[in-house]
Amino acid sequence: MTRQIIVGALLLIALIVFPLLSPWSTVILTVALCEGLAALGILILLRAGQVSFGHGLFFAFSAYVVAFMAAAKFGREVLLLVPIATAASGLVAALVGLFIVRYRAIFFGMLNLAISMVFFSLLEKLFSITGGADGKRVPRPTLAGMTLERESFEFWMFYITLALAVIAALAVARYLVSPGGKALEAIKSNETRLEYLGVSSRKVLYGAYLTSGLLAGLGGAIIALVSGHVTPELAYWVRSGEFVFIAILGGAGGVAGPFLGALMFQIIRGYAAVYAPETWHAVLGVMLLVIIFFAPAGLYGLILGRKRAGDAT
Amino acid sequence: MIRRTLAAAALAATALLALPAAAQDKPKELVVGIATFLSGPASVFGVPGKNAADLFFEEVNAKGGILGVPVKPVYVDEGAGTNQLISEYRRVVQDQGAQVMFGAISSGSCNALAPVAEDLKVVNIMWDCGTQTIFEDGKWKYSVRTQGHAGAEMMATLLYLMKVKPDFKTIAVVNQDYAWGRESWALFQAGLKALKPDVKIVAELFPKFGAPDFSTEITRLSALRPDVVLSTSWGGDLDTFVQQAAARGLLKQSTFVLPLAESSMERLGAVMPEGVIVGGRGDHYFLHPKHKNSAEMQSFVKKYKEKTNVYPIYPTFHMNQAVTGLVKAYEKASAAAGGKWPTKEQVIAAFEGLEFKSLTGTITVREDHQGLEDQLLGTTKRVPEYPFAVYDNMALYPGKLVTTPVGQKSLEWFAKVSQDLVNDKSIETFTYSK
Amino acid sequence: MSEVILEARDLQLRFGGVQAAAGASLTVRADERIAIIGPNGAGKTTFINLCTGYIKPESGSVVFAGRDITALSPRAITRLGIGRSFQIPQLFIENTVMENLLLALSAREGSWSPFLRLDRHPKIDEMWALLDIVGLKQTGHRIVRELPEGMRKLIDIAVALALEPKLIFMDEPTSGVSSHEKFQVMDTLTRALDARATTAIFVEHDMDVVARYASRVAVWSGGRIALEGTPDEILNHPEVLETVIGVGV
Amino acid sequence: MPPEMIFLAALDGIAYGSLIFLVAVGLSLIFGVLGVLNVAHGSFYAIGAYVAASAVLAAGGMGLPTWLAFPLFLAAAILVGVVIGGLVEALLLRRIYGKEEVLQLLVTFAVFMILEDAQKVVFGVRPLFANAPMNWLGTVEVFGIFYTRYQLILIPLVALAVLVGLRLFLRRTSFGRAIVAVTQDREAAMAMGIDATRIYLFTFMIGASLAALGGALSSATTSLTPGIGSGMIVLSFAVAATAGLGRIEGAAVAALMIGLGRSIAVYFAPEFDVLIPYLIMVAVLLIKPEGLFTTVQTRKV
Repeated sequence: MTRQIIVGALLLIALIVFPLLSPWSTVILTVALCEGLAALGILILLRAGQVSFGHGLFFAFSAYVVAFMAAAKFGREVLLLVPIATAASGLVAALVGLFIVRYRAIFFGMLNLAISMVFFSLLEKLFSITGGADGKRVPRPTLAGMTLERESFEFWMFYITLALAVIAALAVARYLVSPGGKALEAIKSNETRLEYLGVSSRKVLYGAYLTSGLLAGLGGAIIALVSGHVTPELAYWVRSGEFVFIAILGGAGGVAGPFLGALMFQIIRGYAAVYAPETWHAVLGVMLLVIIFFAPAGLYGLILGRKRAGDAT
Repeated sequence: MIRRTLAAAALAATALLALPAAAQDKPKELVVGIATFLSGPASVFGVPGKNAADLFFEEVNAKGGILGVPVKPVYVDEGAGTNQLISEYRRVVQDQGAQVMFGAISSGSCNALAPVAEDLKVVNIMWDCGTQTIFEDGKWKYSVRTQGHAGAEMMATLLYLMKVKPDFKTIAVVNQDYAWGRESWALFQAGLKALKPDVKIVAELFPKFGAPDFSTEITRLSALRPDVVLSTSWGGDLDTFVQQAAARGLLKQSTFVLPLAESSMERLGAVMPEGVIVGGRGDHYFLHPKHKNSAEMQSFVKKYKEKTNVYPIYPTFHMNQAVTGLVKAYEKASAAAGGKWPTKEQVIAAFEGLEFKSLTGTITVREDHQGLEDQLLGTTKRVPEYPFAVYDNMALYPGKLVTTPVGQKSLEWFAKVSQDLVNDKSIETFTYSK
Repeated sequence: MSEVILEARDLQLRFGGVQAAAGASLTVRADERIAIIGPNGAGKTTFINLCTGYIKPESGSVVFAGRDITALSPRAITRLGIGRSFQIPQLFIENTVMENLLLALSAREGSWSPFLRLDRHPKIDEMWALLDIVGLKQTGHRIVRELPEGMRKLIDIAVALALEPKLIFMDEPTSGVSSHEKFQVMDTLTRALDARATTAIFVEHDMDVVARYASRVAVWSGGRIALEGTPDEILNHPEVLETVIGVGV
Repeated sequence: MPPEMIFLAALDGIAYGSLIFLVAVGLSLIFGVLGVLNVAHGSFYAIGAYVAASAVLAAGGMGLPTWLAFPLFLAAAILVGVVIGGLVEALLLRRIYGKEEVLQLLVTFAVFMILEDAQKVVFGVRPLFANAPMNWLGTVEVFGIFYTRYQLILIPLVALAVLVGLRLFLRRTSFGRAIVAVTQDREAAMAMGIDATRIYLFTFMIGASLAALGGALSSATTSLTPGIGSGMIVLSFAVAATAGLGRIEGAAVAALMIGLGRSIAVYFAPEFDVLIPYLIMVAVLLIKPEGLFTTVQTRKV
C-alpha cells in the first residue's frame, strides 16, 4: 500500500515538474493524461474480466460534443464544455450499457467494437454535419472567462487535466475497494456465485461501464480542447485497442498504472516517430509482446515487484 | 500543496513566456519538419513526397544549403491520425527547433495544422493539400501554399471536358467519401450547372475511402449508362475502380474523367485504355509538353527513377515547388534584410508576391498566400515508348485563368463561370510527341 | 408440526436424452433437516438447481413460503431467502476469504455505497464470528485459490449462511472433508443452522452423517424420490442398502 | 427499382459475401478451437494478397501462362498460413493459452501492429495489383450488364468448395474429428489422448491460410494498399460474431447476409452501406446474444 502511494506521488511530482523544465511537452503530457483517463476506464472493466475494443466511442463522442459546442455561439468556455461533454458521453454509456452488460468476454469486446465502428462510420459519412474524415476544428474557448494565448492555455489545461486525473484516479481507487468494486472482481472470478448472493452482475457491471464511459469521455473532451481538432479517427477500433494496450502496459494492478502506461506509450511513440517513422507500429507491437510475456503485471507491477496482474489491490 | 505548486508553475511559465525572441543570427542548420503520409493508404503520395524531398534537399545542401545554412529535413507521419500529428508537429517545432514546417498532404491535416502554425509562429508551407477553403474562409499569417487549389483543378477539368466532349447529356460521379471527394464534386457540380444546366446527374456515389470492391457501383453505372463518369479518387481506390470498371467494359461505355489519374498511370499500365480524360493536380507531368526535355526535368526523372524505380508523380513536383519556393523566399527575404538571416516574419513576407520557376512552369504566390499554378489535362493515348498510357490532346490552363480571384469564394465563382472560358486564348494545346 | 416452507411438485426436465427430473416432488417443513441420498446421476444436484432457479423445469412448480418461485432467477430466489452451497465450491477465488463473506454481507445489507470500503464494513465482526463458527477464522486473510478443497467447501457454505437464508441447500457439504473431521464439521454447521433457525436440505453420501444429522431422508433415483422416511427407516431399507449404499459395504 | 436490379445487386452481394466468408471462416475456426480471437487475422489476408500478387506479377514477367495464377494463389495462401501462421502460433500464442482472454487478444493485436509494418517494409506502399487472372477468365453478360467471371463465378465457387471441404474434413477425417472434439470439450478431448498442441498449430495454420486465400483471390480484383487488413478484420469479426463464433455454416450465412445487405444498400441508401455489417451484427446479437447459430451452454455447478 505504501509503495503504491510512493509510486503515485513520484509520478505526480514528475508530472508537475516536467512541463516547467520542458514547455513543449505540455500538450504531449496532456494527451497522455487523456489517454490515461480512458485507459483508467478500461482498467475498471478489466477488473470485471471484460475488455472493450470500443471505448473510442465515448472518447470521440465527447470530443465531438466539445467541437460542436465550441463552434456554436454558446459554450465557449472550458469549465462548461468539459463537464457537459463528459456528461454527454456518460449518457451514451448509460444507453449503450443497458444492453451491453448482458454480454461477456469476446462478445462484450466485439459489441463495443461494433457500436464504436457504427459511430466512426457515421462521423465519416455525415460529411455535411461532421466534416467527414477531415473532422472539425475546435476554436480555443475561454478558460474561466479569460481568453488565453496558446502557451498559457496549454499550460493551464495541463494542470487542470492533471488535477482532474488525480481526482479521477483517487475516486476510482476508492471505488475499486468498495463493495461494488470488489463485486467487479467477483464477476471475473465467479458470476454464478454472485447471482447466488442475490446480486445482479449486470447492475454491478453497468455501474462500471458507466464510470468507464465517463472517464473516456473526460479524456476525449480535453483532448479535443488541447489539440484543437477532432477527427473520426478518435473512434476507430485501433484507437480503442490502444487504450487496452495502455492499460496492460501500465498494469491493471493500480490506478496509477494507466497513467504510467500512457506516459510510456507517448514516450515510445515519440522515440519511434523520430527513429523509426515508418515502423513505429511495429515498435509498439514488440513492446506490447515484451510486456505481456515478461511483465504481465505491466510497468506498475514491475515497479512494485509483483509478477501477476491483479495481485495488487 | 497543489495550489502552491500551480502558483510556482505559473510564475515559471510566465518567465519562459517573457524570454525575448532570440537574435536572428545564422543558425547552424535549418530544420525543416515535413508532415507526410508514411503509413496508411495515402502513403502512395506521402512516400514519393518524402523520397523527392530527400533528393531536393540533397541538391540544396550540395550547393551549400539555404544562404549557406545546411537544411535538415525531419519527417512526421500524417498517417498516425490528426491528434497525434498535431503533437508531433509541435514537438518538431518546439523540441527539435524546426523553423519551417511543410504541412501537409491531406486537407484535413492542413486545416488542423494552420492554427497550430499560427500559435507556434512557424513558417508553414502547405506543400500538397488542395482544399480551397483554407485561404478563402480563413486568414493564416504563417501559412502559404506553393501550389494551386482544388478550385483551379476542378475548373480546368470542367473546362477541358466541355472542350473535348461538349454534347454529353448525363453524368455520374464516384468519389471517395471524405472532404476532397465531397468538395471537388460540389465545385464541379456548381460549374456544370452554370455551363450546362440541362445535364442530368444520374448517380452520386461516395463509396467508403479505401473500399476494396466497387462491383455494385459498377453494376449500377453499367445499367445507368451515363455519358460521363467523373471520379476524383486517387491511389489504391482509383486503381481498383479503373481496374474493375475496365474488366467489365464500363470504360468503353462511358467517358471517364479522372483528374488525379496522372499518379496512377504507370501502375495501371495496360489497364488504362485510350480516351480517358486525365489530370495531375496542376501542370505536373514528367512528359510535360514544354518542359520534358529541360535539363532539370531530365536530371530529376533520372535520379528519381534510379532511387525508386518508377517515374515521378505529382506529389514529387509539389515537393519540388515547396522546396524551391522556400529557397527563393529565404533569398528574397535575406536580400530585403540586407543580406542578414531573415526572421520567420520576413520569410513569410517574402512569400507574398514571390514568383519562381518549378520543374513544369512558374508558380506565383498571391497576397492571400495562395499559389497560382497552371493546370495540364489530357486524354489518354497508348504509345510504343511506354508500357502505360500517356497524355495526348493536351490543354494547359494558366493558373490565373482557372483560379478563383482573391477575395472570392470558389463555390460562388464557379456558379457564375462563363462559356468564354472554355476557349480562352490563353489556353495552350499540345499533342503527344516523343 | 411447523409450517411448510418449500414445496416442489412434479418437476420434469429432460436434457441430452436423460430424464434429469421425472416428477420430482418434495415437501419441506421449516424445522427439518432433509438429507438427499442416491446414486450418481440420480438427479440430486438437478433438483437443487431446479429449486434455486439455475435451470427451469419443463413442468411442475416450486413454491417457497407461499410464493411460486419456479420461473424466478437465482438472484430473485436468493433474495427471497434461499441460500445454497455447491458440489464444486463457487467462490471468488482471487479474493480473500473475508472478502467473499463481506460481499455476501453487502448483498444482504444492500450496502453498495462507493464510499464504503469493503474491508471496513460496519458489520465485519459478524463475519469474523461466522468464520469462527465454521472453524476457519485463521484463513480470513488468505486468498481462496490457495486453500484446499475441503476448506473451500466450508467457506462456500459460510458464504451462503452469511446471507442469513431461511432455507439452505448444501450439495455434499462434507465431501472434501477428511472422514475423521466430518462429524466435527457437521456439528458446527448444525449449531450455526440452529442458531439461525435455518431449514436445511443437503445431499450426502456418507450414511453415518445422514443417520446422525438428518431429520428426514429422501432417496433419489431416476430423477425422482423413490423413498422417503426417517433415517432409521431408510437406512435399514433393503432396497436402499442395495442401490445407494451398496451391499456388503 | 426494377426487380432485375435487385437481382443484379444480389449477384454483386454474393461475390462480395463469398470473399468475406473465406476470411471470416478462418477467424471463426481459430476461435472455435483455440478460443483466441485473432486480431491479426486481417494481416494474413493482406499478406496473402501481397504474396499472391507478387507471385502472379513475377510469373507474368517470366512469360508463364496466366492460368498458373490459380495454383499460385493456393500456394501463396498455404505458404503464408503455414509459415507466418505457424510461427505466430508456435512462438507466441502457445505461450498464453489458459491466460486471460485479454492477454490473448492483445498478443494478436501486437502481432497485427508488427505485421502491418512488416508488410509495408517488404511490399512497399505503392498500390499493387495483378489483374491478369481476372481478365483471363473474361466476362459474362447478365441483363445487358457485364460481370467478370472471376467475381461472379470463381470466387463464389471457391467459397462453396471451402465450405463443403471444411465440412467433409471436420466430419470425415480423423484429424478433423479431433478438431471438432477439441472445439466441443477441450478437457475431455485431451483426456481421450488427443494431442491438443498439434491440433492448435494445424488449426491456426488452416485458419490463417483461409484468410490468406481470401487475400490472394482479392489481389486480382483490388489494389493492395497499406491498411487493407485492418478494414477486413472488423468485417470478419462482424461475420463471425453474427454467426456465432466457431460456426462454419453460420459464417457462410452471415457473410451472405452482409454481402447482400451492403450491395442492396448501395442502391437504396448508399449513405449507409458501410454501416450494414455492424447494424446486422448488433441487431442479431440483441436478439440472440451468442450469435445466430450458437446454443447457450450452462456452466456445471
